[in-house]
Amino acid sequence: MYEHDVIVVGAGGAGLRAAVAADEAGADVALVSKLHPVRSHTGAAEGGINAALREGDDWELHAYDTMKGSDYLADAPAVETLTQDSPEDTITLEHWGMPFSREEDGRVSQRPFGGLSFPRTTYAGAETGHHLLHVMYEQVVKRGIQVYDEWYVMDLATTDEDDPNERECHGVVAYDVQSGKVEGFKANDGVILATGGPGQAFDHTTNAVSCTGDGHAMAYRAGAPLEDMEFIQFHPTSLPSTGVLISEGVRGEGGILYNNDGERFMFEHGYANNDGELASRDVVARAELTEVQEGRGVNDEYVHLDMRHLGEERILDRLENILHLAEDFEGVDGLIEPMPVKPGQHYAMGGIEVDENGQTCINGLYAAGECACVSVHGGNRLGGNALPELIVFGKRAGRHAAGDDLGEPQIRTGYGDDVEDETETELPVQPGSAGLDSSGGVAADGGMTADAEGILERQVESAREHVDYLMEKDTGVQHAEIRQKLQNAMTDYVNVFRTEEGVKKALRLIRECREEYQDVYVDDPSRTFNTDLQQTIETRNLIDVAETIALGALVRNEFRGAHWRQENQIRDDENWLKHTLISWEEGEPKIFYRPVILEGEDKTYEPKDRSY
Amino acid sequence: MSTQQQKPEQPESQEAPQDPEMKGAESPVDEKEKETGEIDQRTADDGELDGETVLIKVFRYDPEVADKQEPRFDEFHVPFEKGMTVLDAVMYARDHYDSSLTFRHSCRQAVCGSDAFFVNGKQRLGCKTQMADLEHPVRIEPLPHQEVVKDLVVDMDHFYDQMHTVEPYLQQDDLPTGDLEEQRQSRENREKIKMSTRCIWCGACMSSCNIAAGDNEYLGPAAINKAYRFAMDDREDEEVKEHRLRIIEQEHGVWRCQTQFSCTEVCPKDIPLTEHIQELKREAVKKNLKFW
Amino acid sequence: MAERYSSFTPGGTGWLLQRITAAFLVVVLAFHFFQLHFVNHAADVTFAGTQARMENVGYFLTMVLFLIAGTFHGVNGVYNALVNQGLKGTQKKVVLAVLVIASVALIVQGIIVAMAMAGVVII
Amino acid sequence: MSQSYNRGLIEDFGRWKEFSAGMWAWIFHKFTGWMLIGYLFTHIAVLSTAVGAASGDASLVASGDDIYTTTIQGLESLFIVRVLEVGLLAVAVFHILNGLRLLMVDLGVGLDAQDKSFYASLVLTAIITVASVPTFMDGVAL
Ligand SMILES: Cc1cc2nc3c(=O)[nH]c(=O)nc-3n(C[C@H](O)[C@H](O)[C@H](O)COP(=O)(O)OP(=O)(O)OC[C@H]3O[C@@H](n4cnc5c(N)ncnc54)[C@H](O)[C@@H]3O)c2cc1C
Ligand code: HEM
Ligand code: SF4
Ligand code: F3S
Ligand code: FES
Repeated sequence: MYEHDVIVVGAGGAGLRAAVAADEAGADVALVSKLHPVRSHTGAAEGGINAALREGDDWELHAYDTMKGSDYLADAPAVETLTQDSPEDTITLEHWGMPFSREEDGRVSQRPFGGLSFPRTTYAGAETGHHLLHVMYEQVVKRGIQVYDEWYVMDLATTDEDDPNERECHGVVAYDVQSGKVEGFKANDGVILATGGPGQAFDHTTNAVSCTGDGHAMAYRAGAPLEDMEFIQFHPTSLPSTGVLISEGVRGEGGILYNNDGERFMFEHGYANNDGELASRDVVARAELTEVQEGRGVNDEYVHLDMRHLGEERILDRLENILHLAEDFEGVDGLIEPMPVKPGQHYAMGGIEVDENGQTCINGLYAAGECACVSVHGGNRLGGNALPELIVFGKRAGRHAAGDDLGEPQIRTGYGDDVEDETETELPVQPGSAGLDSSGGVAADGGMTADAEGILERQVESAREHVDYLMEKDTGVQHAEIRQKLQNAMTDYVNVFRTEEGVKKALRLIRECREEYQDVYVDDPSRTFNTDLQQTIETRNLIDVAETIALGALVRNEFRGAHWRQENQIRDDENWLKHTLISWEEGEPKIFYRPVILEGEDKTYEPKDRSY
Repeated sequence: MSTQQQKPEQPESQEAPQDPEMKGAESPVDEKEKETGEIDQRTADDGELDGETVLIKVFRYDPEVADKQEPRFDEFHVPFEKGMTVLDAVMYARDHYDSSLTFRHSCRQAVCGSDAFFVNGKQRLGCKTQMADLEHPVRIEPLPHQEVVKDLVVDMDHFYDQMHTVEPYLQQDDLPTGDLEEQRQSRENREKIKMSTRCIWCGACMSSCNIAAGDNEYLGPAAINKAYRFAMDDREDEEVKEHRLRIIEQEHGVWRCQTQFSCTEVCPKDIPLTEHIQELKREAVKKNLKFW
Repeated sequence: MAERYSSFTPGGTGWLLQRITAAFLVVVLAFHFFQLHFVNHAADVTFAGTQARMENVGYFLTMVLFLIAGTFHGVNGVYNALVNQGLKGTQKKVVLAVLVIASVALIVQGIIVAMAMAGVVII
Repeated sequence: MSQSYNRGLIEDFGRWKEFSAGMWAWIFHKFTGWMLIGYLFTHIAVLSTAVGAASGDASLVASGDDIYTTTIQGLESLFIVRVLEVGLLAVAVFHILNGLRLLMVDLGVGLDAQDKSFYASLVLTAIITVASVPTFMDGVAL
């Protein structure tokens, strides 16, 4: 057993920032991550960090833009915290040596971004995330913070009071990928989940293979609700084979989308008669999919993004990196042929419900980064708002866990008297339960309050048994099959197009995945670096997370931000100005709602049309 | 449409365009390959490969499994698709033929640095290498000169240790105190360190270097490049720079480099490693001459 | 953390001397080859001819320096090559000692020869 | 985990086909360097006969029959020695040319052309060597 004051699970931008903050606040902190820190997906972010740094800009404008961008589903206290703290925390990165791009006078550069009223996106070339991740890891090295890399966290060690609000988290159970041994990590002061996005729930995503929503699933099973999971951002131009992003800049420069019949469908099929290819992301993504579904896709899969007419000179001058991406990852030369593109899952706005201090409703359990939902993105994330979320809320979670006083949060968490219960939606299948009897959830002990160590030990035991079981079973289904089926179900039915029928189909398929999962086995008999085992466990997390996404998409019958429903294609403020929350209760999801907080520090953000 | 219909956004540059730096320099490595004809012409190859299967030979080793204790090569026939990378091929083999096939990978877009393999005798990133660019059958092995943990997974600890040895973090306590006041850095200076900051810790360079293979204590190109990144950063003071030069001019530092250039050739981020190492050698000599 | 690498030799001096001797050798070696294969054919070398050349002080000194530079350059090169291949500890010390003795012997012998050629008889 | 597999160095040289320019340059430079230092030792040994000549009979020197002259001319009359000399020239020329290339690299000049300059050294070495054969082989019989 290992013991530390604060255990941070995940070493992407959010996890590293939390660890440094906890260390600065005097705690003995350890990072436990399934990847070495510099391999985290934060490294893929390109664009930049929004921070109101300059004359003429201030946090209030940034807050206003963010509320508007969120389609009024973000909580004002969270948004204001983000926009107030981001400038200072961004400058801290600079002080740590982050190689930001520079202005003539030597100050950090900022650029304009979609949905922002001021050019406040601070960037470091086209690889802001890479630099952010590395500079933060450098700080971890500098401070000598303990890193357990290639340790896969399987479960939380949480007490099992009936009311999740009374539960307490005492640590995590992890297994060492290199050796296969399962160990407990006791956290005296808190556990911070910073496990990143759940992109792998979809077949086609810009997210890394490691983005499997482990933190979501662990917190969920421990009783912390997941919030607004149905809000998934899709990017219209990602490469079909890998999901690598092709910048919107191509369309900005005049790139044209064609279907298989060579039609410029954005106009010819009337998706956006005025703006064509430059319509907003969700519009373009839906248009592309409609083309494919109606049989006009190339190879029934994608459409073409053509920039050849821009001429070699202009392409080389402005879009050269696109040429390299298409060449390296798709084997296509953008100068002589059009590039294949299709919509790809890109970002999850929802996540583990937390307050401004990063705390969940479970004592001692925190979440930060993409896996958390303080609710700053609401229905739609603005470009450049995820990275500041990592540093602002990562830092706050770290400090709070280490015992710093950050004041009373205004956002409430967990099931309480301010929520509204879901009443009507009819579910096609019984969600949850199946396949989840072994391990997970809370350390069941019939309410007997064992000490922290006892709870952790029991959870370690159960995790060991779970691993042994998976390893010893030698026939059955392999996870890859189940994962593929799950991903296809999500991409087919819970993608940018959502219909009641479709989402229900997805739920049925997810149910099938659960049932199949009961027969899952790990073929690789070795304890050494068994990625088969790791992926098998991840697949189960994906099932849980996918189910919450689909459930959220089913109940929310409106069109808001990135979530579109055929049956009700308007933003329905009257009925839906509220967060969807799904919590795991005795093996079953429970759905409830909490109103959005639109009252800021000294003003209220009145919902307006989201037009630019 | 609905109230939701939005006006065209500015090209939302999340993955944004206007910045000149986005247009990564023409990769010298690619050029080299084209010149030496080491790589077949893709267009000719594509036609041949489309709809066919390609053969990959993958190194297998597992200390725990009886018939894998003695390393061997396994062959997999993988259906070829346009745009298929080496990583796609091994993933296909794993998901369809043998789930115990083990390798590190994550981002699939050349930023996480997990999947440097030894492909057809050269260190390359699996996700950044097109199958169509290679001679077939394709031989895939773990990085040489690092201990193999299992299959394509090598022990990276030594690499990380070397990286940590050069004190890889900005050392500047004298920070501007003003509200939201950043340290100033000239564009030229940022440009100077730009390439060096691109390292993704893939370890390809270290694995390709014969000297690093022979001398386990040699810092290796990646760590020296990391040192360069800070030594050349004007935000650090002169004394810190001297301290950094002292680290890299240890016996197992820059002097060990024999300018073999293989590091520079394999680096997937096109970092001019040899150039950086040589520059540090000269800096170190200059510094020493000052004291003579 | 750098302590691990601190060792007595900073390494830079050897490196620099290797380059400086190399630069010197380029000139002298070219001259040497030219002199003894093109101007005077090696086959026609006689002691008398050698003596005549060696009696010129400049030539004599150049040759001695040539020898010292060449020996240092060659032996230091060999030593570095071995260290690059991971030679360390006692072995390294032994090799260094052997190489130093060999080079000193070579230089001493070379000087004796040169003096003999120049007609300065010491023995 | 316990053991891991180390493929050692042997494998490296089994892969010589895949070496790149810089690596070949390194290997050749090493090889030629060692040859040269080896030759330097031999050379001094041979020249040591001068000590004998100087301390011997002066008339022998005058008539060209001293031990130094006879040794050298004896050696030079051997075909094989001439061949070895040509080899030595090749080795030296390559080492010099590549040495110059390395010095340039040290100064940071022409790093982009490092492979080209290596090939250039090879070609030049070949030309110089071939061109010098007549001179070197002058007056020797098989
Ligand atoms: C292509 C792309 C471009 C983007 N561009 C931008 C941009 O320009 N601006 C912006 O603001 N945002 C951008 N984003 C979004 C942003 O990058 C991400 O939301 C953010 O990086 C997520 O960071 P994180 O720290 O939460 O998670 P990650 O960086 O994904 O880190 C997750 C960590 O958790 C660990 N982990 C996961 N599961 C486990 C487990 N079970 N046990 C142990 N460890 C675990 C992993 O090892 C990893 O270290 C982009 C995203 C993508 C995909
Ligand atoms: C004539 C001009 C010469 C030049 C320009 C030259 C240049 C060089 C250079 C630059 C190196 C260093 C290589 C490195 O560290 O990367 C070197 C190494 C070496 N040189 Fe020379 N050299 C010359 C002559 C000689 C002579 C005359 C000898 C023999 C006496 C010699 C023997 C060696 C040896 C043994 C090495 C070490 C090779 C190795 O790395 O294993 N060189 N030379
Ligand atoms: S320098 Fe290049 S090859 Fe070396 S670790 Fe960094 S990215 Fe990889
Ligand atoms: S390969 Fe090695 S020898 Fe130097 S130039 Fe690169 S570090
Ligand atoms: S998978 Fe990340 S670098 Fe290749």
